[in-house]
Amino acid sequence: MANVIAAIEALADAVIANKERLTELDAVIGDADHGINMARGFEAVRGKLAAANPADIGGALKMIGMTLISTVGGASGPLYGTAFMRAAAAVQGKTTIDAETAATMLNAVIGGVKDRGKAVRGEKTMLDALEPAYEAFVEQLNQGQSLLVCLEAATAAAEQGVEYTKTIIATKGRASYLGERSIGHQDAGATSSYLMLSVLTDFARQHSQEA
Amino acid sequence: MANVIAAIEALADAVIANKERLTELDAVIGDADHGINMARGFEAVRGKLAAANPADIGGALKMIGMTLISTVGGASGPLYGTAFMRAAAAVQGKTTIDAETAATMLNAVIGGVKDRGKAVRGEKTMLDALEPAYEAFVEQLNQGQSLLVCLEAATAAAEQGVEYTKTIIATKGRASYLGERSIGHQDAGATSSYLMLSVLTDFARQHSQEA
Amino acid sequence: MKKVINNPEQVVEEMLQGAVLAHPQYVKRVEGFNVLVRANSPVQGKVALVSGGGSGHEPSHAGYVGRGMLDGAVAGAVFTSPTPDQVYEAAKAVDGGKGVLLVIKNYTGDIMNFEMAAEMAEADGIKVAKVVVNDDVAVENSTWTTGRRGIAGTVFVHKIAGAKAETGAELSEVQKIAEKVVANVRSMGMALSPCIVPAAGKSSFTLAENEVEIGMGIHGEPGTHREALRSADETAEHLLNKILGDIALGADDEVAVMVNGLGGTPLMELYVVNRKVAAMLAEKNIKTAKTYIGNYMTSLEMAGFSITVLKLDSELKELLLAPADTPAMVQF
Amino acid sequence: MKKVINNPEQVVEEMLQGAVLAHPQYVKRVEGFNVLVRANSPVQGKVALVSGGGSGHEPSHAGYVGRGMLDGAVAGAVFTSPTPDQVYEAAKAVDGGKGVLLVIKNYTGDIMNFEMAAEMAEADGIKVAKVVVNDDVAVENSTWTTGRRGIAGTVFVHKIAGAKAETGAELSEVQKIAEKVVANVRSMGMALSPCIVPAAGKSSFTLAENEVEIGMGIHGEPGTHREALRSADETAEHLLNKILGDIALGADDEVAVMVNGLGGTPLMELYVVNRKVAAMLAEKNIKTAKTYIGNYMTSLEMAGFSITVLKLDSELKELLLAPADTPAMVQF
Ligand SMILES: Nc1ncnc2c1ncn2[C@@H]1O[C@H](COP(=O)(O)OP(=O)(O)O)[C@@H](O)[C@H]1O
Ligand SMILES: Nc1ncnc2c1ncn2[C@@H]1O[C@H](COP(=O)(O)OP(=O)(O)O)[C@@H](O)[C@H]1O
Ligand SMILES: [Mg+2]
Ligand SMILES: [Mg+2]
Ligand SMILES: [Mg+2]
Ligand SMILES: [Mg+2]
Repeated sequence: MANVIAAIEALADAVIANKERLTELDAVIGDADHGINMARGFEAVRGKLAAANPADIGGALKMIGMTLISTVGGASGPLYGTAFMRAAAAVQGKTTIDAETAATMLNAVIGGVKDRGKAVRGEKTMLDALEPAYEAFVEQLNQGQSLLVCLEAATAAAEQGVEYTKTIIATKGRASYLGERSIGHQDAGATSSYLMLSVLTDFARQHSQEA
Repeated sequence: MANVIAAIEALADAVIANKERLTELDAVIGDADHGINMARGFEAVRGKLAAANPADIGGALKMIGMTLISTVGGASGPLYGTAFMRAAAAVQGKTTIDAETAATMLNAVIGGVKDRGKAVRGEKTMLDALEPAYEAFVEQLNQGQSLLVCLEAATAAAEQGVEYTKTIIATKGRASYLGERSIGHQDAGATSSYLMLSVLTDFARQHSQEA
Repeated sequence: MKKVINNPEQVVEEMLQGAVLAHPQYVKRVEGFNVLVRANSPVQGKVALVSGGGSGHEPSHAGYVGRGMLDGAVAGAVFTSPTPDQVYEAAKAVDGGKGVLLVIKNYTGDIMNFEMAAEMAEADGIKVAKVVVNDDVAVENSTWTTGRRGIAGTVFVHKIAGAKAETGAELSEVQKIAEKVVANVRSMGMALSPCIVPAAGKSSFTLAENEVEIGMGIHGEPGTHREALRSADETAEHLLNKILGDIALGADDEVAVMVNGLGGTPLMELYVVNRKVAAMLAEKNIKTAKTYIGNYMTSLEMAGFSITVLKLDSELKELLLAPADTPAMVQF
Repeated sequence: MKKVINNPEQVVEEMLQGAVLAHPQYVKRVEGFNVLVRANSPVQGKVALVSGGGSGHEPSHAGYVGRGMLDGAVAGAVFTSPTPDQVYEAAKAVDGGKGVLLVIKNYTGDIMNFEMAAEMAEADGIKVAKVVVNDDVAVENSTWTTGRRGIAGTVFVHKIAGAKAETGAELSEVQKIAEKVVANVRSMGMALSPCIVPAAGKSSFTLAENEVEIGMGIHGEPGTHREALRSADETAEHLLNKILGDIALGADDEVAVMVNGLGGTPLMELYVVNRKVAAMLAEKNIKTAKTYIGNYMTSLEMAGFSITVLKLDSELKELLLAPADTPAMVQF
């Protein structure tokens, strides 16, 4: 579980470090708070981490989900909160994650975001990072690749997904009010999704090197 | 009377042309409206001039005084309004002005400003232009000088009075709230007084050349 | 960033403390939460109204807590929907047994957070109903968007549904009248200048010296387009025409009007706008039962305004004109 | 200059038209003059109150015309005292036979113009009394100045003298209570940003990004000094200490408080200020009977605020809490 705590810390650090960048992306076609919201949430997560002492990964992710729900607000709070809650349910009782479990988790995350936000891919939301990531992950998984390779493929796909959001009109979330004026700008939520995936991938890489 | 009308027009033109400058002076140590106030007043004067058709100089000055009182507002409205009313009373029935009459008028103007504003010389107001002007005028008059020479001396003294206002603390009017911070800045009302005197002097000069 | 604050992180907390200290006759704090409720909450035997949203729209929403309007207001972070637990606490604190109406502005975040709160409250046995306000005609209501945004028209929902609740009506009736207001209220705004979210420390967009944003949202979200600043009359006409193009109003119809300042606009300018609005309505023989001019739904220090028109029938009119006693709206 | 106006020369006229169109239940225009009076003026058998001053301080002064406050308000050009004929017309229009109290803020121009108006009205046989408000402690009251300026404390004079007049009191009694308010009210303000007089088209001063003006007047007149922006608490403490240093207030004394926005300051910030003001008063065991937070006496779009403290006795308190029904202040 020390690794899990370390991974969460890396996640929190990265989100907080990107507070300004995420906010600036949201400023262009939203309301300039995505980074502030996410940073507030992950500050709270970091604050609870020491005392929480979760028994398994499910417990840790549930703590994150509940903390995000009660501290982030906005659209991203319920979305990421629900996402982590669903991920938690998918790994209940586990203390390590293999590639297969990770795929299940990512699938659960996407299910949570869709249930909560009623969006589909192509609407310029975090789903445009998450869904391609999942597909790339599963493709590698089906070829019998390691968790790290699967994650690397997922992250690369998420990054492309972020790029893709620049080319489309937003039809969900606050950017949708802009109509065509949203074209040319990348989605803040897709960016934070990609960011979290890439942090976890980096973490897995370091960890596999150590091992 | 055609000359009187022309003189009033020159006065109005000059005040209106100096709207910005007078306002800027008032901005530094007052509330940035002296030029706007005076211009509004003299626009109204100009508007009434055609229809007014005054029989004598007294009538013309009374029209100016009443118009300023009812259109300028602020401190300068009642002060200049009263000043012109008093000047009007001093020249009732006359259609030309000699040096002696002009001295009486200027004295009446000062009396009006003092009665209305309760200020004395040295408080950084229009009186710091008007009183030296009157003294210089009378000095020339006593030496038997022409109206033009008297006016020229008065205007020069008023200009020095304006300079002098830069060196003193305001103890009347809005600039008095500033205390020592008012030092170094010239008084807007003294400046408009000097301006009007200098316009009348210029007018007298042109007129005497023509004659 | 030039603001009279102590700490950007503490500004909502300190504002709430300052509000309770200013208005103890009207509001009290739900301990531990960013929730203000009526000083005498819960009011027994009355449907309770809870509204809320991001902070920065003051006097919305706590300014409307009091007799004849809201029972509780939930304050999120600046321009950020409050979290479900906060809304849930508000619902618990105000429920007097007849249920709670949640007044939600149509933003993805607000809807999700309030819906989660509703589920939590319902799990406790509290009857919950919701109304979603979407009065902003700047945003086209098509299948391609999340629908119109809720802006200043929300204040009319508070006023009218609040008055209805005061009559002892049932939750379904209060919800129904709230939905009637939503069906009959339209707004549109514009901004002359941006505002600065304290935690961000800089403005979220910039406008050139002569440029304005038409159809501006109340969170600094961009509007329909930018254009050169026009006269007050032309701007008012543009906004009002968009509104009138969206709601059928004929001769002898009666309306309520709100000319709402966004926070940094002098009241003088709102009156100049109202002059044109009133003239246009009079020209169409539309009667104005009541006009509200002032800062009702703001965006921090943003300069700009919105126009809201509410089409009245006798029921809406009576409830609009009914007494209210709250920090930001008193009528009698 | 970025303003929602049509023409700088017409802005006062159009504002007055917009106000009458917005509030016909409260005010009507004295034809041909920049004067708004109660819709039912003159009220017979009641002392009438007339206030006024330059425009740009909205809702002062027309916003306080209505039952329990003013009978008439005179609007000068922006930041410029109205002329005597305007004030005179107001006095004539509101006199109900018991005389007229002129509420004057202590500025050379206001005093001279209102005095000339008083002479004109008296010549018509109207009984006239005057009260001069000078609540601004930023300005030292010495023989070397024209005395303190009148700022937001003027609203308390309107409220309390207005309530007294409503009781049927005589002119001398209404004047006396107004003077009692003046003797017991103190204010001080500060500005974060300048404002732009429409006819001038540019701001009358500039402040550096981090600079504020302490003791700012309400016409953009400079204050006591400039300093770097401090925290809300420090700024509020500085202003309140100046106020408390000027009026004897002890434990168990009771006050009314106004935290007044200058026009461009978000309500959020005024509440943050009030938190500190309330804490300081509570620490001294001074009770606060009522707190007013909002834009009561503004300077166009200027950002900043003022604090006003009114020391109450039972008479002042009763009149302060008495009903009022005006566009900008409703109490019941
Ligand atoms: N319905 C939705 N489904 C999925 N993601 C969404 C939805 N609506 C918004 N988002 C995501 O949320 C992000 C905005 O989050 P945030 O700025 O924190 O909330 P808000 O829009 O309430 O200010 C968007 O960039 C987008 O990726
Ligand atoms: N008591 C006074 N006596 C004489 N002149 C005065 C007095 N008070 C003010 N003034 C003059 O009036 C000028 C200001 O006029 P103006 O700006 O139009 O009025 P306000 O001060 O009301 O804005 C000052 O510059 C000063 O010369
Ligand atoms: Mg956002
Ligand atoms: Mg001036
Ligand atoms: Mg937001
Ligand atoms: Mg002035």
